[in-house]
Amino acid sequence: MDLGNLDSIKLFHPEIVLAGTIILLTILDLVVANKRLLAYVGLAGCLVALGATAELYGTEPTLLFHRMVALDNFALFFKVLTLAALVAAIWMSIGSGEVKQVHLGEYYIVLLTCGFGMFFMASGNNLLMAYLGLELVSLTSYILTGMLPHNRRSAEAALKYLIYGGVASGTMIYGMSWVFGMAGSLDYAAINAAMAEGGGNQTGLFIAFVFILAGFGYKMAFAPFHMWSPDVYQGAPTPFTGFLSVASNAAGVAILIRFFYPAVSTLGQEGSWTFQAFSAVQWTDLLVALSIVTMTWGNLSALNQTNVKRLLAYSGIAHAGYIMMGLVVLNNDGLTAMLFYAVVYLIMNLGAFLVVMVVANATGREDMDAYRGLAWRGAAFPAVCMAVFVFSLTGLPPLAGFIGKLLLFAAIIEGQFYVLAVAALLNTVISLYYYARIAKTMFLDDPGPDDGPVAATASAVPLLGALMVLTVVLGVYWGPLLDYSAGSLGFFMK
Amino acid sequence: MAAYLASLTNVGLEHYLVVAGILFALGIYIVLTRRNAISILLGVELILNSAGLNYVAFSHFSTGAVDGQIYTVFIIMLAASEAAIGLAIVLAIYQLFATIDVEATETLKD
Amino acid sequence: MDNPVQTDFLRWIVLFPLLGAAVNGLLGARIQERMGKRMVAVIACAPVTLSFLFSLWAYGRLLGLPAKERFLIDQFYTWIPMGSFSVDVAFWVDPLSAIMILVVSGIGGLIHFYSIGYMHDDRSMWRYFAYLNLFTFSMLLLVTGDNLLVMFVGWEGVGLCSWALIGFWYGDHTNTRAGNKAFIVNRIGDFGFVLGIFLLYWTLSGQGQGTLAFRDIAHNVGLLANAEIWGVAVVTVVTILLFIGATGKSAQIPLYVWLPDAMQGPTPVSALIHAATMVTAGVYMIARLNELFSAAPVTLGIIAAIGAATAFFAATIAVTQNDIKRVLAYSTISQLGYMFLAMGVAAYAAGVFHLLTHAFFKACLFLGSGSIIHAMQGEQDMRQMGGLRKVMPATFWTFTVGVLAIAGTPFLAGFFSKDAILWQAWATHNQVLWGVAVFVAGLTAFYMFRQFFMVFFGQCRADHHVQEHLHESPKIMTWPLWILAAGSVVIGYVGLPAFMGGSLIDGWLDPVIHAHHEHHSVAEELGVMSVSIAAAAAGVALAYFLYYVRTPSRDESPESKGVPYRVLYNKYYVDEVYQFLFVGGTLLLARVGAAFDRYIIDTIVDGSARLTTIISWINGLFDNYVVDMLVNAVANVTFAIGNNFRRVQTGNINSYLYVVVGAVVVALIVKLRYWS
Amino acid sequence: MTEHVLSYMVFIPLAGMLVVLCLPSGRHDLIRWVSAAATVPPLLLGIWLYANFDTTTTSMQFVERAAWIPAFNIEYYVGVDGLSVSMVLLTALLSFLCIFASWGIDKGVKGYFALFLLLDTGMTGVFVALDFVLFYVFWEVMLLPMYFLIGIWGGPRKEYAAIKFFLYTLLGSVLMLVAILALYFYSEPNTFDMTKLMDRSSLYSTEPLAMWPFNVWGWGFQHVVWMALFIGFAIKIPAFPFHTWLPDAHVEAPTAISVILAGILLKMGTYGILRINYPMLPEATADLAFWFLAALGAWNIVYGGLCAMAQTDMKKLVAYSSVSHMGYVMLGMAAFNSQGINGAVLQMFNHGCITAMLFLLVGVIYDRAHHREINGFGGLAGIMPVYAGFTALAFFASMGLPGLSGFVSEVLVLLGAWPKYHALTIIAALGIVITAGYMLWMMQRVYLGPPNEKYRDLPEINGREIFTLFPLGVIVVIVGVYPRVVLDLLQASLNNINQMVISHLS
Amino acid sequence: MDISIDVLIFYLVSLVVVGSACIVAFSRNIVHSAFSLLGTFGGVAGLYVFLGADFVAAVQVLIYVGGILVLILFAVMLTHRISDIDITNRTVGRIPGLVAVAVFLGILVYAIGRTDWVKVKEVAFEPTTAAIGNLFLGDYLLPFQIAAVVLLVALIGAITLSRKEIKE
Repeated sequence: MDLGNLDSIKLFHPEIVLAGTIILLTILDLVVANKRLLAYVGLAGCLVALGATAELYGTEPTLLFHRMVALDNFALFFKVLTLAALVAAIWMSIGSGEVKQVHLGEYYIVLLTCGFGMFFMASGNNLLMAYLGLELVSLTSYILTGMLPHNRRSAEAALKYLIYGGVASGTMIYGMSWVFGMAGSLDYAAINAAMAEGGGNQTGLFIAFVFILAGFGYKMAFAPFHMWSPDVYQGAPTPFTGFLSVASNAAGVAILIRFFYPAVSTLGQEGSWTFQAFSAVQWTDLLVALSIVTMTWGNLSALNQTNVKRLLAYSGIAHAGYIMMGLVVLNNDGLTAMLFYAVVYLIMNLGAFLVVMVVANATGREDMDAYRGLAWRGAAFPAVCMAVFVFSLTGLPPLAGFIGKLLLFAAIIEGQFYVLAVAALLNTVISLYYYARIAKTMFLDDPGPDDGPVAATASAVPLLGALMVLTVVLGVYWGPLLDYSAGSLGFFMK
Repeated sequence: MAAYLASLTNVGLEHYLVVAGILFALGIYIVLTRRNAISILLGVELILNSAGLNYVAFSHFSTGAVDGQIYTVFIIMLAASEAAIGLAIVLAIYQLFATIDVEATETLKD
Repeated sequence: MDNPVQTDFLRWIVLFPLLGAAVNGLLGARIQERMGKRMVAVIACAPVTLSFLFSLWAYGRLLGLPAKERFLIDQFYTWIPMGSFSVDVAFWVDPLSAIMILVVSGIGGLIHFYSIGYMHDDRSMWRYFAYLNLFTFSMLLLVTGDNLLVMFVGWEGVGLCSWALIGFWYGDHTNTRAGNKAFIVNRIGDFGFVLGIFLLYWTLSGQGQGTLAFRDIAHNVGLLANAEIWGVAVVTVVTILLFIGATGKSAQIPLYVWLPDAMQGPTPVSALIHAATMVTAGVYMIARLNELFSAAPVTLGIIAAIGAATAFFAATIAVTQNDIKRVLAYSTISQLGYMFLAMGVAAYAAGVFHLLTHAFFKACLFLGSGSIIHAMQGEQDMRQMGGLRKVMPATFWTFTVGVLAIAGTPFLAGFFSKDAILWQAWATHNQVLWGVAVFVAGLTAFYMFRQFFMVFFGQCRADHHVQEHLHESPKIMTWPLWILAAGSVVIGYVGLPAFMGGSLIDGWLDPVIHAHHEHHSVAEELGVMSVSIAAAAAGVALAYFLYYVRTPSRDESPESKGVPYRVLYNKYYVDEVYQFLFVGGTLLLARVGAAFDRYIIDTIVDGSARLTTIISWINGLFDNYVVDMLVNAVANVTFAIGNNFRRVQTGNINSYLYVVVGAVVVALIVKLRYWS
Repeated sequence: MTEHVLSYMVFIPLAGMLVVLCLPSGRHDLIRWVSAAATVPPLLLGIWLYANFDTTTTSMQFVERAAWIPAFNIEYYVGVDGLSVSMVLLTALLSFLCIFASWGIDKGVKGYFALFLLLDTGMTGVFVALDFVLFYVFWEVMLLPMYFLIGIWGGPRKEYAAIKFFLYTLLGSVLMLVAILALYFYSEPNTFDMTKLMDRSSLYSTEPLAMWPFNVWGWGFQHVVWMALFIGFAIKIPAFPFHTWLPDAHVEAPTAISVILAGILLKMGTYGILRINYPMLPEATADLAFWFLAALGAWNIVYGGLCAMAQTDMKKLVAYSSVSHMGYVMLGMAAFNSQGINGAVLQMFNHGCITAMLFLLVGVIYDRAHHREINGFGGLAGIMPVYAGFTALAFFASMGLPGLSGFVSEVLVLLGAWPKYHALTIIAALGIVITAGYMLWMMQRVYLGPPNEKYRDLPEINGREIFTLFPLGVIVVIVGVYPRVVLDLLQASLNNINQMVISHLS
Repeated sequence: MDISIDVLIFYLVSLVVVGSACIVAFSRNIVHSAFSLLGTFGGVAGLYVFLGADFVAAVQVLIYVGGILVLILFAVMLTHRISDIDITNRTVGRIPGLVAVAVFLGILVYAIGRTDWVKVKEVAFEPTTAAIGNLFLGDYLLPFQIAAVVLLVALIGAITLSRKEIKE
């Protein structure tokens, strides 16, 4: 069933709350002097929205606003994810030294708007909504990236991001236009139907899909559409980088899944999907290739990085490649693994960036040398947390990252993509090298003469602790999260 | 030959698509070769235009409904906002680097 | 052998010395400083005496049994139960091992007492006695063990103790080196020994009779009859492998080289281990397995040949040595050669007989030389001696008896036993070997009397302050000499030749060793005997002229002699050759192995590393990086590639876009070209 | 109590770690004693386990199982049989002793002991885990503490050694992970339960795969999985040519960690092969382990021995001797008869004790002289007689002298290997001579000869060190004289494992 | 064969579009590129008219020509001192760019030819403004609102980014 505009309002609370918060912030920005307040308002808004989302669970799936957006577990899952990322990002921003320089009002407004856009990337039920949401996220990201005043890196990063994003999204919308031409509509259900009766032709569809993939891929930052990310990560203020690295990635995953699964595939027996389009195209081969190239490229580039943010950017690319593995197997196990990994990745990567922020606050540096002997410079706790996060990113038990990889590997090995599996494993080993390098620098190296003590930012510590505990706990007892991810695969279209 | 001429004469969907394709290609060419940030933005505008043209053409020939035109409107709107932000960034860059040659503004690299 | 008498006192024969060793080894240092060396000596000597008494008891028990069933067994406990392979720690005493335990605990006991005097002023006497006891334990275990593996335990144990005792004065590296040499050479022998055990066990268990117990082996020798390995009869291979072990232990060619160096140890040790007991282990082992060896004529031939060769070889070397103990050492090797010759001609009883007599007179000689060295304050060079008969009469007389005995003077121990061997060699139609043996008999007489004359006659060539302190050794050292001397006289009469009433010992050993006597004429025996007597006499005469008539000068150097003399003096340079070939070879291998680990893999690594450095040099980025192992190579290659990727990240937005468009175009082309 | 004995053994050290973490980092002695206290209960429980272990049955004992992740029916499933119980005992003992061996650590004491206890948990867990995921988790849990223990408290080139160890082992374990997942998906119904997988071993096909190069080698699924697992384990053993991490790790690691590394971690390789490859992939084992594994073992013996002979650093020498001695284990496993396989596991146990003694002894001298140059000493026997006595015992045990534990296992291994591999056994038996060579040579250079003036007044081995060495010495002697104390534990289970394989042996 | 007038006009307009786009792409002077963009936008608007999309055409003219283009020209002027004669507009790597794009275009055209697009039987021309308005307030209400948010945030962003910082 799908609802009209008025009926939809009732089931639209999270978005409404978020939008309300944005407007509230816009007004408050003009009146209040103490800008810190804005942060707490934004925080409160996100939490309320989280509550609203939680309260939407259980309502039967529907399409809202004349089939514009879907309300199903899948959408809700990513809304929760986005809101969680928002909360963490705002919390980080409160303690961040970089963020202090910017106009906090605009900062928080744009940040929340970014999250707002991600909602529609996750829930959009047609390519138009997907495009709008994606553009909203992109525009806000450009702004946030370029926000640091008198900062060449920031401005340059913003420019590159803008151009790259502009081209990518332009290509995407062009490809979408072709789909429109072949399916006669942008609505996923309609597209699916058109595919079912073999509309369009292979070449045209392929071109269109490749173009669309360029748009999605640039959001999710997988090769070869990832090139922006290192520069942007390095240039952007750290809290936002953290947010971008996890939320934008997650949104990319969401939009990808929603388009490639409900839209152009059909669900068969025990959760195995088959592509409607591309009877002739080995679509999975393309995805396998993309995934391998992505993880390898990311890991190899990360090896020699000296700037930790940049290193994490490349590691993020690599992880995008890992997540892609879930896409190729064309079954729900793979998708579950992807969702699971998205959550885990959010936790551990945010944690890593939080530590980066702590160090940057204390030393004003982001390069590896700033971490020399961190553990012995009064920052033992952040150092330990960082170790946990990086080893979790490596995928060592008993940490959450391992479970994520385990599920992904399980999926592809069950699907007998042995080449992919071996490639991924070798990548894991390679990645260990640079992750371990961080740990080595923090613990094994002795502090240099001019490395002063590092005091952990007060507000960062509780979040850090929470994330670390989560990383460990999810590594040992991940059953509930697994069920949650599996349960979040409900797509609603008809 | 005659058939080819005929296909030339009775203007149909494909003609418009080809025009849009040419625009798209030129836009790509620009973003590939231009070093000037603003010119690159021009290229992006061309790409968006070609997409818009596609939508309108489809809405005319394929669906007969106005949905496609609405999409084009959205595209135009987004193009505008993108241009606004883009140019703002370009100005910021100019303030910081005194040039907008993207090759001259390469501090972010390995 | 079927129903041996179950007893439970045999274990004590073996365990008493172990207790002594344990006490002295763990607490000896304290005891020595608290209660003095006397206490240590008591703790050491008491157990050996006890086990000698128990040995007598066992001997008595045997006598009490009917001649055909003189077998005692003491099942201690099951050591390694492993499926079909089950080894007991059990002790087995039959006429053969009875002789051995008497010799070991008896002569061993004497030497313990002798040592009290000899080691009196050594600060770590407790350690010495601990080793000595441990040795006695191992040796007794060796001779009483009822299966090959337990025997092997003793076999290794005596090796260990000899290592410890040769290197007893570890402050000097020549001693420790000699010890290591002994141990490692023995290990080479053991290498053969264990393989022999394995092959024997598996062949038998292939026949469903998997066992290592001697009596069962003796039973089942028949099963080996038509088993083959690598196209050779298993029994031959087994016996050869075991014999390799014997050559190591009993210093036969090619593994004899350790024994002369072993003289670095205290003299009583040389007497006990390197003359009387340990070195005879190989002979004992063959006698113990005589059924097995008898089944392998080929091996017997080899053994006989090697025995004769060793006897000759060592005797020739002994002729030129000037070190009093080295002469005895080579003579020991030579005598052992005799015993193996006996084994080789299947005259096991004769061999054991010679083992017995040799134990007496050689121990006597060694202890004698020990007392001489004691008097000479450690001097061992015979060229420094001379005329000692006046100052130390007791030593002189006992030594004389020993010399006469070994030289084969009629009606002394050595005469009978050696003659038995010669006779058997002749009687089994090995005239060549017999000839060699006779010649060696002559040589033996020669070098023994050479020593005799050089040491006891002529003028004393030692320097004054040594001469002043020359003195007879204390009672505790001399009375063992007397006992041994007496033994050297009388012990021979247990093995009289057939025409003089037949040999007791043959009869005694009969249940274990079935001696086969085809009858020969008395004249023939007498003839053979007289030849050897003649040879001995010739040797004595030669020595008399060379070393008595023209007394040797204190500083005659081998360099002054002809080439053959020098070759002999330098022991045919065998040590040098071994050093070069085997020690050098092994070390070379070791270096090669280590080098492979470090350099070979490394060069691969360095190669790839250089490759990567070139790549990275092209990139202008990669700073080269300490390369050790393959891992690093992989790491480096990866790094280099990583840099190539990084190069793409120029920060140039156009190039980024190139990548995107390029990728899309490639995808499209691929699609159009291959997929549609 | 008794029904959770294994869990207690695994997790009490973990609890100890948490306690240690809560202690003030200044109170060094307190931390040390707490960690010591945390390793005592496992030891006592281990002894209780030994006393109540049923040596007649081949089935798992002291089993505990609880659902963990039902979705993949992953369980918390632990239990021991003869194979694992011996290793568990060894682990409990060595961990306890190593706490005292690391008493001298004074940099970052808190971190050290916390990591050590975590390591303890991981090691015990590996030996008791019967669920593949649990097994893998414990397997990797050992990795991190090891990395830091070597990397932070190690010698001059510690970082290099640590990362090398880490990379090697991770490479192995990821291969293992793939193999585990493959086994999981090929088992019907899917399970990670090791015991079930053993029963289903026949399911794994040996039909040659179409994929190159396996079609050339005629390898089936089972062979590929076998090889993946084997490489993972071979790195731990370490089998040539994966052994090169060992010398570095040992040389750099602090004494106690070397002990753990050589005493327990190496055993995990062979343990894994016996616990997983043999029973779960019997046909592949029959095809691949035959000759291949034996040759590898013989080569390890000789090669390791020769390398040891050429070393001038005591620890390196001992490390290579480990390479050599683990060769016996491989050779014994490949013999496929009760002598061989029991000898192999007995050798694992013995080598654990002996090599632990050797490293402790090297540590003693290193603490005093601060270097390990073999040629830098001399005549220590006169200076530190008691120490020299222990050394002699350890050396002779390591040489396989009869009456000491090494002898029994080595004889069993060689005896077992003979009927199948004459030539290889002969090569391996050369190890007897080589080992004697380098051990005696080292003994001569370090302990004998004229005393080195520089070390004239080195203090004699102290009470704490004797306390760490004495139990091991006693075990070495007891096992040598009466090996049944260990053998009786092993036989039933091992013969059972052996049976599974030999039925497929061509 | 007869060539109807509208066909001619179509080709003419397309020529304008493509030609001016080419100037945008190839001109050495950024001002020229910027101005010739006018031709492209206008031409496209013309094509919209041909396609009976009068409202869209109007929007195109208003927003593009009236808004974006002016914005761009401002930017050009702001970022280049008028004084200096040749205003930089470097292009690099023409040849690879051209090759890539040529291949690209070839594939596009090929695909356009090969694809069977959805087609309606008879093509109708009727004013669309009303329909579009209704849809904006009906089916497309949500996107419409989101567009508003986009514009708002774009506004804020543009201000934030471009405003001169005088931070105390």
